[in-house]
Amino acid sequence: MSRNGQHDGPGRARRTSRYSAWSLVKNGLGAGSGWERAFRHHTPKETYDVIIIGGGVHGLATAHYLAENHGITDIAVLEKSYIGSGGSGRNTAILRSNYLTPEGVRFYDRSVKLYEHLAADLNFNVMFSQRGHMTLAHNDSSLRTMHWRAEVNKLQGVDSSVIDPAEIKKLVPYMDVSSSTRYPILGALYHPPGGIIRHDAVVWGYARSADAHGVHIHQKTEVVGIDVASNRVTGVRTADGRRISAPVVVNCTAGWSTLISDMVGVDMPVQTFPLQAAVTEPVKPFLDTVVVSGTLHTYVSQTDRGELVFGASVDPFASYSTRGSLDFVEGLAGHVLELMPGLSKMRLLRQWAGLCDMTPDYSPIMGLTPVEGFFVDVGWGTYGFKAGPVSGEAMAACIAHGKPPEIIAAFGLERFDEGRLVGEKGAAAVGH
Amino acid sequence: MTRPGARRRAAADHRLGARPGEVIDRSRTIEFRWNGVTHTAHPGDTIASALAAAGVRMFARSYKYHRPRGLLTADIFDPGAILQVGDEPNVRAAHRLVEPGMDVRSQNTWPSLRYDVKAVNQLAGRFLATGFYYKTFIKPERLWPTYEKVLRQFVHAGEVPPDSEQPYFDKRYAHPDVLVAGGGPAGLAAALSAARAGARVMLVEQEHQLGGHLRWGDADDLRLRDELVAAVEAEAGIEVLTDSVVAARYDDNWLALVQRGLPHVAERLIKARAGTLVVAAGLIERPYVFAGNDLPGVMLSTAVRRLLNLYAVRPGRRAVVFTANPEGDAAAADLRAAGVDVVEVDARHGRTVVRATGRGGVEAVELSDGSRIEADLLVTAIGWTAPTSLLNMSGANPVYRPDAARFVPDPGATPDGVIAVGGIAGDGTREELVAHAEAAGREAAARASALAAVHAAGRPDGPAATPRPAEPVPALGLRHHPELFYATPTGGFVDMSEDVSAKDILTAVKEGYDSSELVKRYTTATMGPAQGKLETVNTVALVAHATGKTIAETGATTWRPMYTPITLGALAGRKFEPVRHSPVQPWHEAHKATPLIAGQWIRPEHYGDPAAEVRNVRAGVGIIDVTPIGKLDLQGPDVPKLLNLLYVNKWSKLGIGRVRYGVMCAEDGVVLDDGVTGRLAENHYLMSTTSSGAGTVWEWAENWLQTEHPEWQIHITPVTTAFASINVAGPKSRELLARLTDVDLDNTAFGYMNVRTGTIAGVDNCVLWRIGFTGELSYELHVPASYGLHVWEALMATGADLGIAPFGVEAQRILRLEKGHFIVGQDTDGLTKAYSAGLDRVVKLDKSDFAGKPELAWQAARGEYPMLVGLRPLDTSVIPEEASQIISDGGYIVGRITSSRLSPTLGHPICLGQVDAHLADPGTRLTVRLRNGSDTTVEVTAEHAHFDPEGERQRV
Amino acid sequence: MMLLTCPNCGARNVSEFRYVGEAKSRPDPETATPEQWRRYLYFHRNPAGWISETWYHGSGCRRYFGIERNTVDNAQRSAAGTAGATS
Amino acid sequence: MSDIAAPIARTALSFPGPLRTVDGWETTARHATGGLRLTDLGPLVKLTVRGPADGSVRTALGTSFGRTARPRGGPLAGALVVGSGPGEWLVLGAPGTGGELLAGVGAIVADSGEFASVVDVTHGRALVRLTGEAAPLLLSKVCAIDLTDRVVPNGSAFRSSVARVVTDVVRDDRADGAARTRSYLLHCERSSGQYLADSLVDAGIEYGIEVGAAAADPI
Repeated sequence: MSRNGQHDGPGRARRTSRYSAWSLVKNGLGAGSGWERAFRHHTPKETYDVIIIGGGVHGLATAHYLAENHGITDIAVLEKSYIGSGGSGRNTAILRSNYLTPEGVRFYDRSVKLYEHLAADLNFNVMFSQRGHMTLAHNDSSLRTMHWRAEVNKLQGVDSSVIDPAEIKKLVPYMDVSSSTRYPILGALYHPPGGIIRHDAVVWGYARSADAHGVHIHQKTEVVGIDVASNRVTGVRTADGRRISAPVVVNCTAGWSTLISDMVGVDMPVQTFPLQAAVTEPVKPFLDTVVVSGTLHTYVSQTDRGELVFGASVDPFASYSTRGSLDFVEGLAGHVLELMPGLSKMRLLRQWAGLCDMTPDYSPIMGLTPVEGFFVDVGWGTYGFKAGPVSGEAMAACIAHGKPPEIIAAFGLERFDEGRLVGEKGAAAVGH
Repeated sequence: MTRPGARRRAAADHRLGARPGEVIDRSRTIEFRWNGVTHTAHPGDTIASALAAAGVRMFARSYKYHRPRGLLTADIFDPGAILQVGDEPNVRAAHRLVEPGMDVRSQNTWPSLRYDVKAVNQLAGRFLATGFYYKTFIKPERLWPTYEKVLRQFVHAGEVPPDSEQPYFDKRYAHPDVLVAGGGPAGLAAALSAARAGARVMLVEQEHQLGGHLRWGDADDLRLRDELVAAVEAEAGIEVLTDSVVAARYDDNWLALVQRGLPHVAERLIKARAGTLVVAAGLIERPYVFAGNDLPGVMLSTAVRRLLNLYAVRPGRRAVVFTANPEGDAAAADLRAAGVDVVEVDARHGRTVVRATGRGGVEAVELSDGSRIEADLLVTAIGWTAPTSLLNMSGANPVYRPDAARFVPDPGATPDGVIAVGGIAGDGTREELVAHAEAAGREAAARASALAAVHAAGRPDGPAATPRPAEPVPALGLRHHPELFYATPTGGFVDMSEDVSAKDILTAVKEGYDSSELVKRYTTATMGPAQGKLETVNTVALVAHATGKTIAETGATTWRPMYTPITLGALAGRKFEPVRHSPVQPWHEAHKATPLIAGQWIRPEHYGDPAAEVRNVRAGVGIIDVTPIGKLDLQGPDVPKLLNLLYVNKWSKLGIGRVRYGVMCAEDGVVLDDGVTGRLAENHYLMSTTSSGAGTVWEWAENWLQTEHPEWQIHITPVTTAFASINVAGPKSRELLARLTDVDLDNTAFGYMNVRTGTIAGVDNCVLWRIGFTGELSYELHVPASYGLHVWEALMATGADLGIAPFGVEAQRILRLEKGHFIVGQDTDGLTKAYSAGLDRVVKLDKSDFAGKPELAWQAARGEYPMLVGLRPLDTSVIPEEASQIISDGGYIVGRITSSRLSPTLGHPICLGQVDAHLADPGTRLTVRLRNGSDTTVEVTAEHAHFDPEGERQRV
Repeated sequence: MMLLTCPNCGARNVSEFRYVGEAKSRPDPETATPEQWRRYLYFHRNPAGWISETWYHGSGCRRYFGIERNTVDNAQRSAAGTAGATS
Repeated sequence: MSDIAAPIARTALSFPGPLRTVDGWETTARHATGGLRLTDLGPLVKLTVRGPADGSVRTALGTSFGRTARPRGGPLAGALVVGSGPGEWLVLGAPGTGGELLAGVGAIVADSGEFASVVDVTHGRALVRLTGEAAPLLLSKVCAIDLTDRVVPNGSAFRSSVARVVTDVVRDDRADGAARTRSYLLHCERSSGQYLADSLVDAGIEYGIEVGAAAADPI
């Protein structure tokens, strides 16, 4: 892989103005906006060193870390809509690392660590609010799973413990922790470093940084074909009739990962399911913690704008439709009121759906494929956003060195043929 | 805080004399409180109309800058009139009717609406511009949590008190042939013609009266309204719902309606499956963007006409009416008729308003020609937005028509089940709109009828149906309208709810956020309570301006559910959470059993002392209610084939009267379920499953039968609750049972792992299996369920002298752990294959086929799999908690404790655990990391069973 | 909520059904290689378009049946592919 | 064997108030007089029959999936036969007729020459009758099926979700002289019966629902 930050023309790296309170004041006093474009438009070149398909947090982070860590900057990120239009802009922005398996915990912990310093690293406030994350247990077996996760987490150095209903009540005064409910709360896995973040800001922050390194971000550019010669990728074709060549093509899509992989003939153990979310009108802050209930298929947090953001598990059947369902919001409202009965007069403002590529073992597929030069960073189920930074970092290393780094070694595509599945499925059904 | 009722407000001085279309009942006066002051209203008044009648102009402070805000639209979408009513936040005060005693307060103002401290944000406004938070508070990192806390204080909303009341919400289904969303002239006409064509019609109107804009129109409008409403009310086939909203449309015309204003319940969610949806949502008037456009006193023409003609409220004394259409002209005429001085500024003649000025409200208006007019009211009538939400939800995105200056539905993209009528579809005279709606109503009825025929044909014995193709509804024309979106691209607010200015939009585009979607996300424009109904088109116009594209090229963002926000209570409705009880449950409750919730089942966990219950089973006799155990009645000559396929072990030679234990694996070799199956007669078997696996195993078996082996002659009937199941366990169980049954219980006549049928306590047709999950001599009785309580009570009474005691699920867990029996899902997990569960002797790889066989064959060949082992802590004072991890010297995880208890029988702790293959040999010592962080040592035992490993006690 | 047309009961709310998955044929367990078997276990066509799949009418006739569905807009046709779409 | 009390059978449902015992069954003694009544029919004999959907078993039972029949003569005289599924029937008979009915159906199965079977689920299912003009309104709160005559006419049956419990619903209107009253049988797995009945009562409060049998209510 050649280092290539030295291009002439539009691909060239540039200095961006820094964001700070002082620059804000300076721009506020000036006439009109003095801000530079955070990301620019370019005419696609005929050839790049690396083509990344998918302008979400995974694709943009991969571009950023290729440039930042490996000096590879001759990169095109191809996005069929606008940046962050897929899963990155549709998820509920919950971050955590309290997974079940050691490989999962290690991986997501690295992601949380990267997120903790992301605002400073990108000079873009991504508003990571480490307000704590709790996963409720409503029966013995889920309480046992919470203990299991807590013990694995502790051994990996991740702050995680099981707390009792009195402690839950202290953290979430609106919660009904009485024993008379249909699904009494027996305890919760509490994970203080978990929290929420401004998901769009993460996308924009990576895009701005990648752009500053000279990466070309092409929005409204859909890939319709990938060329392969002698089992090696040579480039892509786009909906507007272009052929762009590159020795490396990375599939960083969610929802469409099967379709992209089909273009090179690589089969995927993936099924695409819609995942729905919803948001209420704002009310004054009363919920300082992310609350998840696997049994009730519900998670809820309150944004800094005062809205409650809700999510659930994926829809019950595979589909590429993102129209959403009434079933989902009915169930959600019922379950939220089961947990916090005082909220019945709050109003649901909007619901939406994204697409999730589910794998058989609830773990991603990352690394090389049987086709040379074709890399995948897919199969992200309902946990892709959490893994954005670490995935970008690991995929960049994988591309730069031609082999997967240790931190993603367990997530290779070959594990399915070899029957070496990752054990995350043992955890609760809702992966948030 | 003022004491409630301490101050009173003088009678309304802005109320006009009687108006022909007014909706208030002047014969009665009711009282309510506004920010602690008592006000009056007439029944029919909204909160906003009553306050406006009292001269209130300022209702709220804005989100970011805390600017004063007043009425803009005077309907449910009004961003300026969102208030707290009692414990209910964010009430739409221009929609909600006043009720006696209401406590209405402004939101997010301190110390008061008039003197709001955070209004200083206005001074800092130029620094709080769009995206400011992305650019600040970055360093030092440690201060961000503090900044965040401050930011959260600025949340612009009402509050939910922790002790909010929890009213009762209702839900129902409905199946109208035609559902009409919108009760204006087009909706009324469409409903009428559909009903007259034989359709069952549901007509839904968001406001409190039918009639739409006719209500505030001229005498002809009112006459037409009266005619249409009278006809609708006389039509039996139409169900009218007012103060109700079609909040969303989902696949196959599944519609979410919220019905409000009901007598017995707070709100009702109606889930309607409509044959045809007729969208008659009308048009929403679009605000104009100019400097000062958010001052109290700046209103839309429709707002002014609502206030004047529905509520008899004069909205000002001296008005400037900026008009580009006949509706604006009509507003000017209405104002004049109400005694208001009016200056008209006619956009059709090139004049525009560029600025409104004033402190706390409009005082003067500046025009494009530089002139300045003093006024306390500025009315704008510059164009319309088609609220196409329900069409967007149907997959039809609207298209922009510059000649009409609005987005209109794309009939080509609209599914057959959806038809748009009225203003949303196009323009025309009253008569043209009504005629179009009538044609649409007839076609809606015809399409619904054709769909019903298709559905009927799909039902058992349904009549054949010939599909009828949908016939097109003739299109409405579009009236020319000048394109007016903003005075200058830099002045005024685009989104009043979110405090997003036109300048913010331009800045966002300049910074690279140059599509409608990115602008929306970066500035939050259109993300507020009205979800873009007032804001989207103006935002798109500014993005188009800034990017040099047309509005059509720029395109609008997608409108998603909900049309208007609906309460969580309505969505939740009444709870349907099925629970299941055994017939013995009344006895358990009477005897103070601690309930255990196990999926849908409520079971006794224990009756006070589980350890004592264990000891009683080992020493005497105990009974446990195991009714939830799954039971399947299997009949037919091919049952052994099915058993051979489902279970990993062999079933061909099971004799009549015999019972066998079996384990099922999924196709990936992972343990799925276990249980025993007994052969009752030649072609009759009874299978048991785990209680949580009952449904899964039934469907799994049916799947094999229906999809892989339809030729097999087998009938499966679930009979889990046809029987009450009672396990009688302990050395004295035979003695007890002998007193109650005619079955010969002698060990030679009825040995271990046999099944018999007979009478128990006078109840015929009972099934008895002699099996032993507890490790003791035991009989599992399956009693016809209606007699379950009778047999249980008979056992308790008859066994009193034997020291009989009931035992619960916890004692059973301990008893089985002492015997080393694993529990599927606890001692196994989502990756545990049969050999890992120690089932080497059960799995028969020499069978030609069974579910999961290939994976198990490869597992056996490869070896090196985790193993379930018995574990005994060396320090008998330590009971390792379940889920404790087993670690290697280097701190790596090499296993975990899956089950752990103090054995009341043995007096020391016992465990089961999964460990890596090389650590599974008996005698291996392992380190367990306890929850408190300390370590303890356990030793792998020779067998899973800690007690009576030879199993002698159950065979006596 | 989408309607799903059960060949026995007619059009019903999709919530009455359990989604089983893409129609697949089971390899012969006697001769399948590990790779073939695991492709059967784990891999899916997952197309954006028409797919043959299996559903179970758990709240109705309790029958498994095949149907063709377009995963983009959830339109359906009977497994024979001849009848008209119902969505 | 020692002496014990005569067996008492109990249905899946219990309601507060006095009990009475009839034919060995203990049920509520509540008497309903109102226009909307929920009656526990737990003691009825309930048999499920399986066989080919269109063979001689079907002919002998006299109805098929989605419809009901009331044989006037033969071994099933007086029973209600419900086509509860494709190749699946539910036979309901008066309390205490279990032996004869089982024998009658058994003979049909045995004589059919087809692979068919019968299972007595009298004790394994809950059965209630909901009678009154408001019955369809009540059911519209708990069941998503359109209950109008054109979809569910008298004498038809379907299985669907009722208050999230899988339930056989049979439209079986009561005739009282010339007057007909809407009536539905609801049949579900026994352990969910109490929950289902409670859900129906809750949904029926606004229509004045009463629990119990009116004097005129036969099975």
